[in-house]
Amino acid sequence: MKSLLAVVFVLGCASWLCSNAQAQEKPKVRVGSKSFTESVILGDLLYHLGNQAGADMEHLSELGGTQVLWKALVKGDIDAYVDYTGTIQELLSKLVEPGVEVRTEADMRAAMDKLDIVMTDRVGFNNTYALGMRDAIAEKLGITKISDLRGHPELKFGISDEFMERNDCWRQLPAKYRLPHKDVRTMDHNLAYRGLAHNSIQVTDLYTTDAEIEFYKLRVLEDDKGFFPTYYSVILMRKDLAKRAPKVAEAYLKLENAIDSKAMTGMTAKVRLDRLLEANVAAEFLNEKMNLSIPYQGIGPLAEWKRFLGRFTKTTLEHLFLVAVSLTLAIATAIPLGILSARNEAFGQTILAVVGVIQTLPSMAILVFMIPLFGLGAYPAIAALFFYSLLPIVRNTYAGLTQIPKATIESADVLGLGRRARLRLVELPLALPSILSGVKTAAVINVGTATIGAFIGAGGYGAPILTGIRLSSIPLILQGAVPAALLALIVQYGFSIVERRFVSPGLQSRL
Amino acid sequence: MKSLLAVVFVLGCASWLCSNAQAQEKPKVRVGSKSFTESVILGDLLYHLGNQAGADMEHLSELGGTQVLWKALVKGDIDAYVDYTGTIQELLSKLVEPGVEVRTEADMRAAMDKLDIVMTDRVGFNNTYALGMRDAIAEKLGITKISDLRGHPELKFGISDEFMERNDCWRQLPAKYRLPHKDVRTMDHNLAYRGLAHNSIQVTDLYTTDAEIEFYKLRVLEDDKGFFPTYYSVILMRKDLAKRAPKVAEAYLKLENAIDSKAMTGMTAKVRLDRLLEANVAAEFLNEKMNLSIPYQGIGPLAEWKRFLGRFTKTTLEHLFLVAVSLTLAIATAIPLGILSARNEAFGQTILAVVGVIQTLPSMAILVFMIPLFGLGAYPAIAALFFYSLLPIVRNTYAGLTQIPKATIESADVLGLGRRARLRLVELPLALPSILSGVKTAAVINVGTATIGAFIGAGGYGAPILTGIRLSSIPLILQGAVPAALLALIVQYGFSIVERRFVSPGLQSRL
Amino acid sequence: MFSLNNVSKSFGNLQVLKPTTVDFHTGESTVLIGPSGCGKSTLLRILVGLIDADAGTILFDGTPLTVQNIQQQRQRMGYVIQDGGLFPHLTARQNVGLLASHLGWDQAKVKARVEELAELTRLPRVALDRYPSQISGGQRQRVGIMRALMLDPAVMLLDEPMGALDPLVRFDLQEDLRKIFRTLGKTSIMVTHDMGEAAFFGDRVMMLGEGEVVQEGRLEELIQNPTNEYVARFINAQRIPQS
Amino acid sequence: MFSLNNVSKSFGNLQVLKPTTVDFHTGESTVLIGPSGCGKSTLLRILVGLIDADAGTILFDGTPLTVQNIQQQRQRMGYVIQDGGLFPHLTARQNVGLLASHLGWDQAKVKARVEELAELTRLPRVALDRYPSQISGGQRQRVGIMRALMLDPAVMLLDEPMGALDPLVRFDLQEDLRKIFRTLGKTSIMVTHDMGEAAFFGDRVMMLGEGEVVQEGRLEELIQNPTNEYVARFINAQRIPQS
Ligand SMILES: Nc1ncnc2c1ncn2[C@@H]1O[C@H](COP(=O)(O)OP(=O)(O)OP(=O)(O)O)[C@@H](O)[C@H]1O
Ligand SMILES: Nc1ncnc2c1ncn2[C@@H]1O[C@H](COP(=O)(O)OP(=O)(O)OP(=O)(O)O)[C@@H](O)[C@H]1O
Ligand SMILES: [Mg+2]
Ligand SMILES: [Mg+2]
Repeated sequence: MKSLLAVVFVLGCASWLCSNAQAQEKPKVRVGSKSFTESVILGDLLYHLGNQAGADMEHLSELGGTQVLWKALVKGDIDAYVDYTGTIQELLSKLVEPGVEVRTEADMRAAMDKLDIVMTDRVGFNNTYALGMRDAIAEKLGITKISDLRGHPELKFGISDEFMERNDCWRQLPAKYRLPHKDVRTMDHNLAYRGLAHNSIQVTDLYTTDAEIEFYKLRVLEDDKGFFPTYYSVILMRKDLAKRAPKVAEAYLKLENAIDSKAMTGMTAKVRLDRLLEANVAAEFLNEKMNLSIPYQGIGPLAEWKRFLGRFTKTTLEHLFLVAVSLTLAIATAIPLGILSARNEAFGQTILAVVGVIQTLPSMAILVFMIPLFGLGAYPAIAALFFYSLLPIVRNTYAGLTQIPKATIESADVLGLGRRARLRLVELPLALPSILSGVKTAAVINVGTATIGAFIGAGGYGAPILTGIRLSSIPLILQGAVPAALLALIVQYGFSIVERRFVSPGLQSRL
Repeated sequence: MKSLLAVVFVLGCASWLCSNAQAQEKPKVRVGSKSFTESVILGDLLYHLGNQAGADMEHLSELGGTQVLWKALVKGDIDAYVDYTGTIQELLSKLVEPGVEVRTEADMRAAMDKLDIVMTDRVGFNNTYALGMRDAIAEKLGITKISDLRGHPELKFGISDEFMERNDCWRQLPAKYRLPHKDVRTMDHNLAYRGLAHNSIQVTDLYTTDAEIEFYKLRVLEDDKGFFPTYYSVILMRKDLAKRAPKVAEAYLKLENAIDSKAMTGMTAKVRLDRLLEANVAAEFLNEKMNLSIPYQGIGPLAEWKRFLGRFTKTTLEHLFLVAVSLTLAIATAIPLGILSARNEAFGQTILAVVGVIQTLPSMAILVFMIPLFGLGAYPAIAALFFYSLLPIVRNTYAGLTQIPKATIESADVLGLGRRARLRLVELPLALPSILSGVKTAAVINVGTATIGAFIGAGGYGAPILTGIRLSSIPLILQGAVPAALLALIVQYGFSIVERRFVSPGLQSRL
Repeated sequence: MFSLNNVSKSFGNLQVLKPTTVDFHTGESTVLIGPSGCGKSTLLRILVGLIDADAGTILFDGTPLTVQNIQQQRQRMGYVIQDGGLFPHLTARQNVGLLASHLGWDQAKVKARVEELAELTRLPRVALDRYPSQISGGQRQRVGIMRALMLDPAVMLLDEPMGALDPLVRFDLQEDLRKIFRTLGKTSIMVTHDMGEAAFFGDRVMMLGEGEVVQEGRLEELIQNPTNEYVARFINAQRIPQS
Repeated sequence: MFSLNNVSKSFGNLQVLKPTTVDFHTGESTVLIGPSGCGKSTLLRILVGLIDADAGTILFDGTPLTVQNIQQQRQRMGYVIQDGGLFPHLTARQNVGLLASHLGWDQAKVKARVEELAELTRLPRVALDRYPSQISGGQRQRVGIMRALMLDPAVMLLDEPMGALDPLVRFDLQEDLRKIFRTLGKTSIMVTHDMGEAAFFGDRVMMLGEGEVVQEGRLEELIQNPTNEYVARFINAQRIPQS
């Protein structure tokens, strides 16, 4: 497996080198994209295909909008990009002479032709509004298209504000399909997805290429009366491209009808949910679909692993930061407090009481109080963790110091060691096992509690755990919980080494 | 103060007894109410007034709706109840002969009269839709009525679905008042209140008697163009009541114009937010307003205190239950585990590792995993608390036992004490300070963590804290946090007593 | 009572006990003497099972001492160390009575026995209810002796048991203990650095040195016929107050 | 060196020291003897400031001992207790060198001094790098003596310092210590139960009993003219090996 990947990688690099070497004789082709995920992926598809077809490609990604891209295309700053029929219709309506109809795709294609732009056939998917249901429920009720909903008036709808308000959406939809449903609520789009998952609603509106469709296993109901406006994607390219780089233009035509909604949704999901790079997602798609071998990083088991590793490294570093800083501060504060407690009975009881009270404050409450002081991010979390780590250390320092036999203290006194020297040379070394026991407890609690960092934007292992709890995803929870547990073990082990190193062998008795 | 209250109470009881004694000669009067808070309070007002007027009252509370009450009134099953002009208009529209107009209150009163029902003048408040803003902001912008909004197009509106959709609400309101506002979102009514509190919206729709108006310190904007339909409350009573119990009928007329919106809102708030009984709220209102002295429980400083005490007792008992059960189980489990750890190095490290890992599990995750096993309520919370309390005790038991000087262990061995006797008579007493130190830490953490009980319906001090965090109410947070802190102190103090009682004076050395 | 066959013990590369074969007979009082660090305490600790010998076998009353039976057998041994080895969390009285109470003795019987022993060791009554840290060194030592005697064991192993006692108490206690041991036929093995004590107590005095038995016999024999110069010097080193 | 004026001490209702006025002169060796529990250790602990006297004043070198100056003054005192009072977490060498290192002595100098002292007390080199729990009773006691001598203090307070030493080591160490104390003019106060030691060491022997000084003088004087029957019995109680 590994060696196979290595070969692929080497080949990939090789082809890269080759392509660079031949760069001079190659036609230069530029493609563009709008600033949303789907468009960027489509732009990368054009980029890869062009490269494969021997062009020297450039992808001007995430440009400012339809107008920018269109003007760049007409001017020749870019040679091709992907747009949607709905948008194109609007665009053309202002460009063509009055009286010319641009309603069908054929109309559009004709109009484009006059502007020296080739509009390809549909790429294959329609990114528009639709209604969706959980696949399992739709299956059970035998619903595949919107008309089928008519037979199930008990279904609850949760739809977004926009869908509710748009003239071409909910205001007309029930009439068009004669839907009898009474329970129709507007709600946040994301909450609606969760509502579906928890079956508190059964139908929601969505975009046909929403990444969440795959994630939540939804079925997109067929718009069998053609109610929703169509937003089919098509490639727009300059006519001269076919002359300058015929192979590229040819290759782009291969995209016609190549990407269905599911494929597009899948790619978007990979970017949005799995955080893959658009270019890699596009490359993977082409390699599979067209049997190409565009080199890419970040897909396949190795890449999965790398991506996981990347995220893991990030949360680990964040978590370590929270733990290291707060624990260090806590140790540096709690040991002196413990010493003071042991020195003076009344003061000691007070300190222990105060530290105990701090410990009872709920983490959310501490965080709430910290925000005005530290804002969001790591610092309030560190402050909270700091407070939570004090008690075990203070108490065990106190206990360790007060349990030293009187005779030993007397020996030190009588030797003429001062208070501070006695503390440093005799008391602390003797109390060390107890202190370290407290530090270990504090460290473990700290590692566990540091997951609250996620509440307040400090990241750490709490982030996947929170997401996991929200999405009821055990694997995601484990992605946070397992490393947290491991970290706790490592921290414990680390302090065991400290213990072995710094606790005098003279004290290491065993039962 | 106390004696005054005692006098009031005695007088109250006395009048109760008197009224019972005279019951036989009294007219019997029944009143009714619909099944929502405001109506029940109004019913109780009628009840109290009737009692004061010497009738033998009965309040048929929370009946099924307008139709039920109306029919009961006409039939004579009840003698009076409170309804709203809007409702009455609708009601009458079906009852009066065609051609008769019932638009003004005078029309209604006339129609009622024909049905032998007396409709009083307005009780005084109008329970209808309105727009509301935070008082502070409205003050700053100088807004008192809806028209004033026109000068502030930057204000954001968050309105409820119902308000948005009703023909007599948002669909016409902007036109009527020529409101220029662009940022108008539909949102959940409760979220809208929170949005107001956080200033993410500035205007919302509300019912003029919403309890939250007082809670969130809102200003109800005057409907200066009379846009919203009026829902003034009036008392409907049978004409024969004036004959059967003239004093009662007379007393009811005293309610005319007696309750303004603010008073009604205040009463509803007392029931909804402070959880007082409707009857008590009604009694308090009458005593203040009409200088009566209807006996009641649960109002005034003493009652406030009693109510607080009641809630406090409840959360305390819940909290104590969580802490006591989980801590007892944890001590009973952790000390043996600590002993086993100390006995066998390898096993000990394993136990400490496992217990440490458990400690890192986030509480929400533990709760999520516990629900399938224990459902909701106290048990999953106890299980989670149990797990969280193990580490400090196990570790300190381990540390305490392994730190006993070898010579002492040898003394015990050589005496011929068996392993178990050695443990019981020598090792545990010597390790006791360390063990108790761990138990105290665990107890304090437990008291603090027990606030998670609120997440899962186990109650405890977490309940006011959670609500407080949700409502950003520091007093509410403190109502949970302060007793939790006190409880932690008490628990610590309790274990200090255990320590003084059970730790041998021979071990109590001091620095 | 004890039969050691080729018993040896090293700590690291320090051989504290060379393979040693020796018997301690029932009813006999043996006194171990020898230079500091020669292994006297180590030998007692091996007998009482606190240290495992590296090699060799030990028979106690004819049966080998094992991990299984050692605890039972220990109740038949009394072991006294110099500073008493008292439990710090128990009063003197509780220290002495601990095992008896644990074995279910009646409280009155425990109390009577403890007071009898306090009489024997001349321990002031007030010291009985104090904790070890609150009594004098000599008092602690006597409490240690009392604890060892509590169950009236068959064997007494005494490691410098009277080093911290004043001469008078020591004199009387020596007298009493010897009487008890003799009359009841108890076996005793005592380590001491006091030659007067060795002479008085030892039916047999055993001089250890360099990990082996250098010479044994009654102290007079050792004084008269020392095996070597060192034994002679050792035995005669103690200062005697000139009057 | 020490001047006690009406110093007294009670524990609860036990008066351990009746109001006592006594001087310990510079350069003089005083030996305290007396029955167990009579307050010898308590007296030393008062001198070294571990116990506060209930009443009376104590002058050290002419200045009163106070909480403020005690720590400084202690560096001029060496205090030895019977079991050494060693720090369990330090090796013998570290125990002895602790204060010197803390005061900033050069490591080589510390090492040299420690080894010089080991020579003096005849402590085997191997024992130097062991922890207290790993060495014999006599070895621990010698380490305690070494630690007290380390800074070459002006006053030595010795509480049964040689109770666990074998006769030979004890003989030699007595000789050496007396020589050191005499030549360097050190003041010493020693508690012992060994009359030979008392006779050898004590320029002056002080017999305590019932919380007061019963008699003082050279031991021969006490033997020849005991104040009372008890002193006579006490001094003569020690058994002497008959040869
Ligand atoms: N902390 C204390 N609390 C109560 N009593 C104490 C305390 N320390 C010592 N004592 C008592 O004071 C008396 C004197 O004790 P001290 O240790 O001075 O005796 P000593 O003369 O040194 O005896 P020994 O020769 O046995 O060492 C003893 O009876 C002892 O029980
Ligand atoms: N746990 C141990 N680890 C290493 N060495 C030890 C240990 N215990 C004792 N020793 C060494 O073994 C030797 C014998 O010790 P032991 O205590 O038996 O001597 P002893 O004859 O009783 O001496 P003393 O008369 O001083 O009590 C000593 O050199 C000592 O340092
Ligand atoms: Mg020994
Ligand atoms: Mg003493």
